[in-house]
Amino acid sequence: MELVFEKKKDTLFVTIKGELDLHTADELRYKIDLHLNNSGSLKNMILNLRGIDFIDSSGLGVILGRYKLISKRGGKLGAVAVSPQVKRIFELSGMLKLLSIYENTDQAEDAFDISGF
Amino acid sequence: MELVFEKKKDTLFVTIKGELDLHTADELRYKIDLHLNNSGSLKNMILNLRGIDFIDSSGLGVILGRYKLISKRGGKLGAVAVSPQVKRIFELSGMLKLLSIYENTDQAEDAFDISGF
Amino acid sequence: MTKNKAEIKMTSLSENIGFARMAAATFAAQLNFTLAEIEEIKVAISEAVSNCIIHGYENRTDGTVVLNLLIEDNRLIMVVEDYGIGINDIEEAMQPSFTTSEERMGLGMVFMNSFMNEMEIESETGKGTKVRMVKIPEKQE
Amino acid sequence: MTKNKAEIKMTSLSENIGFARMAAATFAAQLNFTLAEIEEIKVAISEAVSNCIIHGYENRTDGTVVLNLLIEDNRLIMVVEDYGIGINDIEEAMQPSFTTSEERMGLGMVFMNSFMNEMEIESETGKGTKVRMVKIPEKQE
Ligand SMILES: Nc1ncnc2c1ncn2[C@@H]1O[C@H](COP(=O)(O)OP(=O)(O)O)[C@@H](O)[C@H]1O
Ligand SMILES: Nc1ncnc2c1ncn2[C@@H]1O[C@H](COP(=O)(O)OP(=O)(O)O)[C@@H](O)[C@H]1O
Repeated sequence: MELVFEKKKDTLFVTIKGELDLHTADELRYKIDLHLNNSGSLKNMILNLRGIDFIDSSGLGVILGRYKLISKRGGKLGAVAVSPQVKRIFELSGMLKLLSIYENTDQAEDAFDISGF
Repeated sequence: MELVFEKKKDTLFVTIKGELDLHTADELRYKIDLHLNNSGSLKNMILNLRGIDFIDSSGLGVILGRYKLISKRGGKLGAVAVSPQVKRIFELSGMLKLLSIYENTDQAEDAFDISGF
Repeated sequence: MTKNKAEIKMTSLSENIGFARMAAATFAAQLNFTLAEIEEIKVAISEAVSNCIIHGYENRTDGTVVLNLLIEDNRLIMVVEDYGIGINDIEEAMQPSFTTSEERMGLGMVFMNSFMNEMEIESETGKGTKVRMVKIPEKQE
Repeated sequence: MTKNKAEIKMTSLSENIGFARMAAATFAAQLNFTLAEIEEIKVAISEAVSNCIIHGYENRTDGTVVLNLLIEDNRLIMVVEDYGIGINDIEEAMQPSFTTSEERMGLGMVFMNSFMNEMEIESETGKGTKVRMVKIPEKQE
């Protein structure tokens, strides 16, 4: 799994590449939380999932957990480039109601009001 | 494994895609021989190996066998788009001395004197 | 392809979840599954093997997870087994969102059930757990 | 990754050669192998499993091929075993271009030997054959 983090205004961008399962879940949880904890001003999170080859309930658990942290800060969660596979997993789990899905980063930035940063 | 055959003058072009091992060897042997047997005028053969994901000694055996058939007709064998992996297998087996390797189809056609057909 | 069988015994390490997934997907590719169906198989195997490791062996890394793959009559049969703590109440465990781990969501069994044509569990407390799943290609050859 | 183990028992069908290759490559990927080294591992496994099927079981499809994969001390140890006809004279069988099949080239053992750091064969006539191979990543972590 490869992770790239980027901050724009009050939003944390996380680009995830690789397979998201029990084996990689801890690392993802730890690294996102590190960013959230280090910066109390971060409210929202946008996940770029273009590079996700696989996700199961362990990976989903990490995303749901982060959603809860962000909700507590009054923020919202977005996801970009969600494949049909991942979307189905989101659907079955009810995650689809908790996050907004965008075609591309530009659309997400518009929706999160951080374009141009 | 996917095979595409094409005749140009006295040369049979074979484009091979996929994995070439014991499981696919019989099919490759059978289908090449069908073309060679159906057309006595075919003398040379050029293998396009760009799509080869894997080859082992069973796959190599088929190529060597076809080389022998073609040599009997006074023809020669060429190979296009040989990856470093495949080249190493050719080298270790001595096949490299039996065939000529070309960067691309154009070069092979020039060498086999069939350009423009 | 009439009949084929592979049995994989592996250490209860999380590294092997991806290995099990790839093995199941490669074996399954002998049948006429679509890419989407192969993805479903990968999720089901991932959930089953993860459960053996997290729940069955409570994250101990000295256990053995057994994955049996069988192709018969154009069906893929997958059996995932551990010799761990077992499940007390299988019906309860199968309930969506039931979990005994605080950080988990209780979705593993839901995914296995949704993605497979058949799924059944056998378990004995203190002996271990066996999940049997069947997947049939939707497009018949 | 200190220690990990997987044992795969499969039917002696040529479909399973690709399966064994993929399984070995996926398991090996836990070590720091280069892509070229992974390709070498695939060739070695392909040759060993093919030999079990063609020679050990003389193409019978009711045999079992066992592939043992072990990671220990940053080394990959692979053992491929059949319970087929066995080899009378191992030294002879190891000779480049020695083969007992007319259409074959006797290169399988050459490739295994060239691509692995260690390779050894045990065999008993009528009992079966066991090939043990070791591959060490060239770039140490
Ligand atoms: N192999 C197993 N061994 C022991 N208990 C298990 C096993 N698989 C599942 N369980 C039990 O069933 C519960 C539900 O499993 P599951 O639906 O996969 O959700 P989760 O893994 O998120 O808890 C688990 O929390 C656990 O108590
Ligand atoms: N698993 C095996 N069981 C029985 N005989 C074997 C086995 N592996 C190899 N041999 C013998 O060793 C010979 C050389 O093997 P190899 O170098 O792989 O070449 P090839 O497979 O082309 O014959 C084979 O022809 C066969 O006689």
